[in-house]
Amino acid sequence: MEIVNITKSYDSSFVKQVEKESGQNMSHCYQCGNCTAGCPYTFVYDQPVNQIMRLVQAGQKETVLKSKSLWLCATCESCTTRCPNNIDVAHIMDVLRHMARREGYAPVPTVKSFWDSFLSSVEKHGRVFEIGLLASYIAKTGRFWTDVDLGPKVLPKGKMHFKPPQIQGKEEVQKIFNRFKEESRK
Amino acid sequence: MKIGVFVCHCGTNIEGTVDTAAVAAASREFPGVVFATDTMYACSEPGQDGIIEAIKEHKLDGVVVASCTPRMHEPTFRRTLERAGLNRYLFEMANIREHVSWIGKDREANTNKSADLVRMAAAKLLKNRPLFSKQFPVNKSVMVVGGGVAGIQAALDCANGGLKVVLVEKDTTIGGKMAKLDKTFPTVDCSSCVLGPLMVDVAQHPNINLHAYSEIEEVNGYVGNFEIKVKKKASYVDWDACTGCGLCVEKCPSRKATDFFNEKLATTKAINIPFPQAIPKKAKIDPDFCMKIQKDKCGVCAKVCPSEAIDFTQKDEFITENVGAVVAATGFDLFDWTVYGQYGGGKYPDVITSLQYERMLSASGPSEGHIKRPSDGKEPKNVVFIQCVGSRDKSVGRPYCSGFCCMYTAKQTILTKDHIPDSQSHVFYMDIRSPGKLYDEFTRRAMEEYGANYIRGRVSMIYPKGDNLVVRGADTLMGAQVEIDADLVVLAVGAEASVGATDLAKKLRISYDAYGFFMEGHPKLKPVETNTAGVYLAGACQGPKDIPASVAQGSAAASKVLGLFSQDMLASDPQVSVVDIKRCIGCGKCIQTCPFGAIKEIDFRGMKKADVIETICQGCGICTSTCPQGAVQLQHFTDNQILAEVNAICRF
Amino acid sequence: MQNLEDLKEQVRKALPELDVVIGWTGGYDPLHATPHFIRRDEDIDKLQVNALCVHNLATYLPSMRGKKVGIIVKGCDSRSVVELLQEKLIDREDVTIFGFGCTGVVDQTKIRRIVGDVGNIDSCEVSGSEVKVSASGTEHKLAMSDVLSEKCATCRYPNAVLSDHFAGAEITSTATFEDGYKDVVEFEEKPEEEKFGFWLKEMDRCIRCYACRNACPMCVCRDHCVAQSRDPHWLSQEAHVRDKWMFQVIHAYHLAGRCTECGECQRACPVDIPILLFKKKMNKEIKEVFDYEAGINPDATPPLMTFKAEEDKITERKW
Amino acid sequence: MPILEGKELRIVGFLCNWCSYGGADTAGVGRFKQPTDLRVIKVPCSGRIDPLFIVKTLLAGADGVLVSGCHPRDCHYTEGNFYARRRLEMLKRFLPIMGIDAKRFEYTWVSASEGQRWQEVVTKFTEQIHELGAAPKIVGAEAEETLKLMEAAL
Amino acid sequence: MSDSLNYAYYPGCSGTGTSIEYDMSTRAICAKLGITLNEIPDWSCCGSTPAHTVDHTLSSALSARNLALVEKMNLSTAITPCPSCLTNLKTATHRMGKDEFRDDVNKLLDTPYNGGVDTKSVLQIIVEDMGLDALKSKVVKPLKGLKVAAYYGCIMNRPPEVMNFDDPEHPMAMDNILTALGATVLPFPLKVECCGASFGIPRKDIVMSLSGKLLDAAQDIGATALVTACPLCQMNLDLRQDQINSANGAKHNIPVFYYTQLIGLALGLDEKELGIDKLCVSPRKVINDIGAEDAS
Repeated sequence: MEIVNITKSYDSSFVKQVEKESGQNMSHCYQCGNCTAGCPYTFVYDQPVNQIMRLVQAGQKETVLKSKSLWLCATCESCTTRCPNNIDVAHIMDVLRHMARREGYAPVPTVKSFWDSFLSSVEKHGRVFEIGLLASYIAKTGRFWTDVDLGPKVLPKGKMHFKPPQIQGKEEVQKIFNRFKEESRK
Repeated sequence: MKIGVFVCHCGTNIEGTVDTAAVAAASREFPGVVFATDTMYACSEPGQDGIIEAIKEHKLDGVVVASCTPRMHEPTFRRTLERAGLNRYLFEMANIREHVSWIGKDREANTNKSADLVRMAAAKLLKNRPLFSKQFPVNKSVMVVGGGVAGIQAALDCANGGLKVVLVEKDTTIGGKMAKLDKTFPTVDCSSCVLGPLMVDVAQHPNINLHAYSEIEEVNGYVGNFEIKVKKKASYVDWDACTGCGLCVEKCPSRKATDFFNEKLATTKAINIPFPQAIPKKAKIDPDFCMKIQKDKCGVCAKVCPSEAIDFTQKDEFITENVGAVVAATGFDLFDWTVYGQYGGGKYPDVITSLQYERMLSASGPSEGHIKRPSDGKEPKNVVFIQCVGSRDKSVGRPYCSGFCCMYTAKQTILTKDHIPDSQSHVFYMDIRSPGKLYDEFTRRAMEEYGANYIRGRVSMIYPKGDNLVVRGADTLMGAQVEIDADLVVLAVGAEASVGATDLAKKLRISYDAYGFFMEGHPKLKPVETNTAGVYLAGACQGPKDIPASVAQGSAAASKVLGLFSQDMLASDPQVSVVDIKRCIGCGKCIQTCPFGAIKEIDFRGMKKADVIETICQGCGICTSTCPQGAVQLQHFTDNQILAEVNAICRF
Repeated sequence: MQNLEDLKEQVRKALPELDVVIGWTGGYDPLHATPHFIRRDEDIDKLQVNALCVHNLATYLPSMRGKKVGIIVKGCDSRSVVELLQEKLIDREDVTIFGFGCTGVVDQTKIRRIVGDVGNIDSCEVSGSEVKVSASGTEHKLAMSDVLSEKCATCRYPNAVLSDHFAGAEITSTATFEDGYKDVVEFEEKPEEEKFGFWLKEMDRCIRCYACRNACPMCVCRDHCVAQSRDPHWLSQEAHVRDKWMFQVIHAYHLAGRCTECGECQRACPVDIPILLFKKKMNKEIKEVFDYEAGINPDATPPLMTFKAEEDKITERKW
Repeated sequence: MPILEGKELRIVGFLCNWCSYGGADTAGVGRFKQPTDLRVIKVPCSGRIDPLFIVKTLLAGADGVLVSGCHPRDCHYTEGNFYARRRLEMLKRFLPIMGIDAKRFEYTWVSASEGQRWQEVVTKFTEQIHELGAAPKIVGAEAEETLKLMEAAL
Repeated sequence: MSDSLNYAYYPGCSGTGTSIEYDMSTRAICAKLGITLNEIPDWSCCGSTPAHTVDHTLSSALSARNLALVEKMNLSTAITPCPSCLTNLKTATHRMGKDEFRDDVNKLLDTPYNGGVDTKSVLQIIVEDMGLDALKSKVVKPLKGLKVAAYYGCIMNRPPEVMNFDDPEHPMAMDNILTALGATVLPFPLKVECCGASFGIPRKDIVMSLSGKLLDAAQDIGATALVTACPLCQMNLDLRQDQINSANGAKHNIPVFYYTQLIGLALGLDEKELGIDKLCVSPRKVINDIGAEDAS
């Protein structure tokens, strides 16, 4: 393990940015670990939530933003609901994800690809087109679909449509995405 | 008037953000000021000597000290003036620490504000007049409210000091929380062996009059002469006749009454004596469970009582006690942990409180000292202790540390190992707080000798799995989520202000904090005093405290009472209202609004006039702001004095 | 006035038991009435009761404490008597109250404005709807509605609220509480600076004569008024607008919950400063918050002399 | 001392000794930063505060007046703040007819333990007064002169 | 019973596809219970989890478009069966309470949304607006003998400040409904534990583990069926039950109902109408056993 030189690596602007975007005060965290204790995803995290919180407090920007944990959080709200200091931890995780995206980190590419495919589906059709989403995801990840066994279960029951949904307002939804992209470029 | 102004540096406390020399220089221009200087520590011996010298040298007859809050050192400096031969009321303080230097760093603004405050103080001082106290007699008896260990200690110390003591306890027995404990830390000696003899002393002391199962109804009067109405709650047993033989308890057929003494771990009889060593050892009927009272059936207790003490028609009784001082020692209650849904919210029988665990450990408890799971009576092997339940938790409105939970949890792990040698204790903690004599060593022993497994982290949830409970927590040191299959979970529930504490505070006219704990006179210098003369505090009613601290406070409060009563006469505060008889038109508005009945109507040469009874007047000044012609003036806070302050800073 | 003879008769019967009965009689000219102290039977004949009888005679009562006094009161005056009784500044057993139904009194200022600054008043006739004044040979016919005192136009208590004798029939009033406070509401709606400026200008005209105070039946401090004392020293002796204004606020505040709006203060003001507005404002708020009016019930407690632990209408603000 | 031009306004506080003055002390002990405009006059009880003191203060040139006492039911003298509440409420409602913005005067309750609340109250009130700006001043009098005369007279 | 059970209805994308039986059964029971559902015309996707992981303004804008449509319908309350949609709609409303954020969101929209629409789950309005007594009175086929565990999922009630419904740790709404229907409701200890959510596709292992625990817990307490209120939970537990079995070496065969389907059965509605046939793990035996004399 490397030695963390706090004087050199402490990034105060990072801490401030997280606080600003999340509306949370990082110093309220006293590291009791309740978030980690309740988090159903701790078993797949590389850094448990409380350590993510600690790393943010310590201004360790890079370590935080490259963490896989950010991409494996499902926003189930256990941490937020049980935090003794009323910190909205799930909100902080979301904000860190936004920052990681902006800085180009994607340590769990499958998750990012899935989310991206989902949103492109919404952007394109106004609603999710599930088969289209799967096709796009498989194309992005280049992975063989691990759920082939599910096809026979779903398809005969009419639970997936082969045609994308048609809604009149889909241009309106596209505009939301377009404006968002414009705004983020500003 | 020749005024001297002394501007204190308070080390760097004030000087750090206030230019005290500039304040002194500005002060020299204020009306009446003939001398002004800055001084390092005005309250220190050289500081006070400096004031005395200046008074003599410059023939000062009024002094302004600009320093800390008058709530801190006003009495100190008033004594300084007296030593210099001046009347103590020819003194004013400008609070330039709490109200200036500590709340902002803008040196220019602070210096300017400090000068303003000195100007106001000097302007008021110009209107000050010498005031002289009256003497009034003291009733040298004391009421102690609450019969826990702090109240017992206070009562015994006062009684041994020769005072008459009235001890009021709301339960049927004294002993408080300590009587429920099995053993005490860090000595692991038996709680009742320590407390029992003290309780007996209370019962036998000729100077102590004990009212158990009683509460304070109403408080009137003032230091030296309180008149307190006490409600003796109906016990349905004539306690003068009851011998505590227990025959009624034995024969009572109603077995489902709530056992408060055993923290509801078991049930008890409708007529009961909480525990064998109870003081007084008297029976009480719980009317909710008594078949005679509920359905007019049974009445067995009355039939078997050898002293015919049972009285089903008994009513609450009110008595009045006259005392000169009051010690509030009302202790604490446990936080209601059932707000934690993630710990089952009370649904899982094998999740219990630390105090319930004490009753389980106690040989006089419902399981006679055997640790048994409430669900199935089995002996647990894996016991999980969770600390900080209702402490240091903002989300449930309890951000403070309860102080003693770390220690009793360590004790309970030790006792668990003693009772069940093949058991394993696990303790979830955030920090271990053990700053007492032999305390930290004690927690180390729990780990090193008794093998308690300390896990640094909170518990997020408890859920049942089969016969057991899964405790899911974090080990933040390991950086992992951990799960323990527990047989029993003990919650180290935090302390909160006792039920009814704020009601009592209102009756006693003392302050309390946001959590209902009583406010001490000063956090450091007046730990057992309150801001109401003659009312003192002991024990956990002021904030969570362990036994040694509670006992120390009991003794401290007693020493304050004994000190107060060391004189036969008390000096009244001369800051009372005075009627200018010429200006009074006898309209009686002041009489109507005085909360204390301190103003009476007199006949003055055939005319109605108001007159203030000095020893009753408490100095609130409601009369002064009521009287249209300003005929009644509160001394030291007269209209002219307040107007002088206004005029000093509002200069058009 | 048709009730006058009944009233005289009532006074005549009661007089032997009384030291004095206070009423009104003709003043220095036919346009003015003046207070009249009836001690003997022959004084009764000079008694005058009409729209010129503006004085609130209750003002005299506190200083006559200890004597048996009869007093003739308009509805508004009777409220002052009630208020004095409530504050135990006079004793009920010593006071005999003669009431009658009042149809309102004139505002001399209004008359003067219409008639102008005339020399000698030759005569004045008052009927229910008209005031006929002849001055320096010219006759002016004034409609009563044009010269009626403001307070009378919105009077809700035309009959004495408390009396031992009552002459004639009672008069019915249709005015509401709100009617009486339209001027306050209207004034209040102005911008703060305008109101502040208005008072600065008005108060600057005050000559500190204290006629307002001396006319006030509730100003019982008299010689001990804080306006002229050094201890307490609320006001300087300087003729500065600040002190003058402060005095008027003191007056209003000392009357909070006590003022019956008889209007004597404003009537007495030689420079016509509308000082009644302050008192009316206070009364309006007192009514709104405490549902209380002064001078109605001799057994009531004025709202600022008491309290409720939970106030009905004072809500704790965000503060 | 003059008011710091452009920086401070004249704000006067009337605080009861037992609760609010203690609360202000608690805020100081806790080093809770506050604006510097406020000058505190200590009185034993909010019941001692004659509303006329506030009028006097405002007419004498203050830009804002803050009164704070014990919470209702917690009065050290049992009833003082109950009287104060009625009298101060009347004052708050009365001020507009004088042409004084009612927001220049607030009354509130702060206990001795509520240091943080005191900080919030002072900060909020000071901000409120700064939003209103300086109060109109009654000019014309030879202020300093008069005051000197008065002081000399006593 | 109130006569104003009239709502804007937001089915959510999955309601048209993978959870079509949830939508079908919701519509069927509402019709039967006198609850009027007015489908929001031309509604669009709320953005679900992926949107808020990218940006909160974008996420709220996707929700706000739909809320603005509701505003046009002159209805005060919008309801949805899906907790994920609900969370997004509610969070958008919650965050748009702040002026600055609201302005940012409205910048992305054609029609700005200014608040005023209340959002609730179908579950909440059945419990709160209609009431259990009213529901109970309409039961014709009590679910006697059916031993179920109610599983709420992680976001139906959390965080409490936003969702503002039921207990965040021990929700009881479904338990109470099922009890009213005559079923035996077992105390399920993991009511609000996460099932693995949308990680089924990118990280199947997560779902295998988390949903596996839920199935284990249901089996431990002796439940013969699980009841859910969330399309994603239902899909993970039902559609992926075989995958879970093979990943964990388990042999679960626990049908996973939507609570609306069970209400429908108790109201005597046709199985077809409730989409019972769309469930993957066959509920046949469990349904057949309902009301059987000695159901053991």
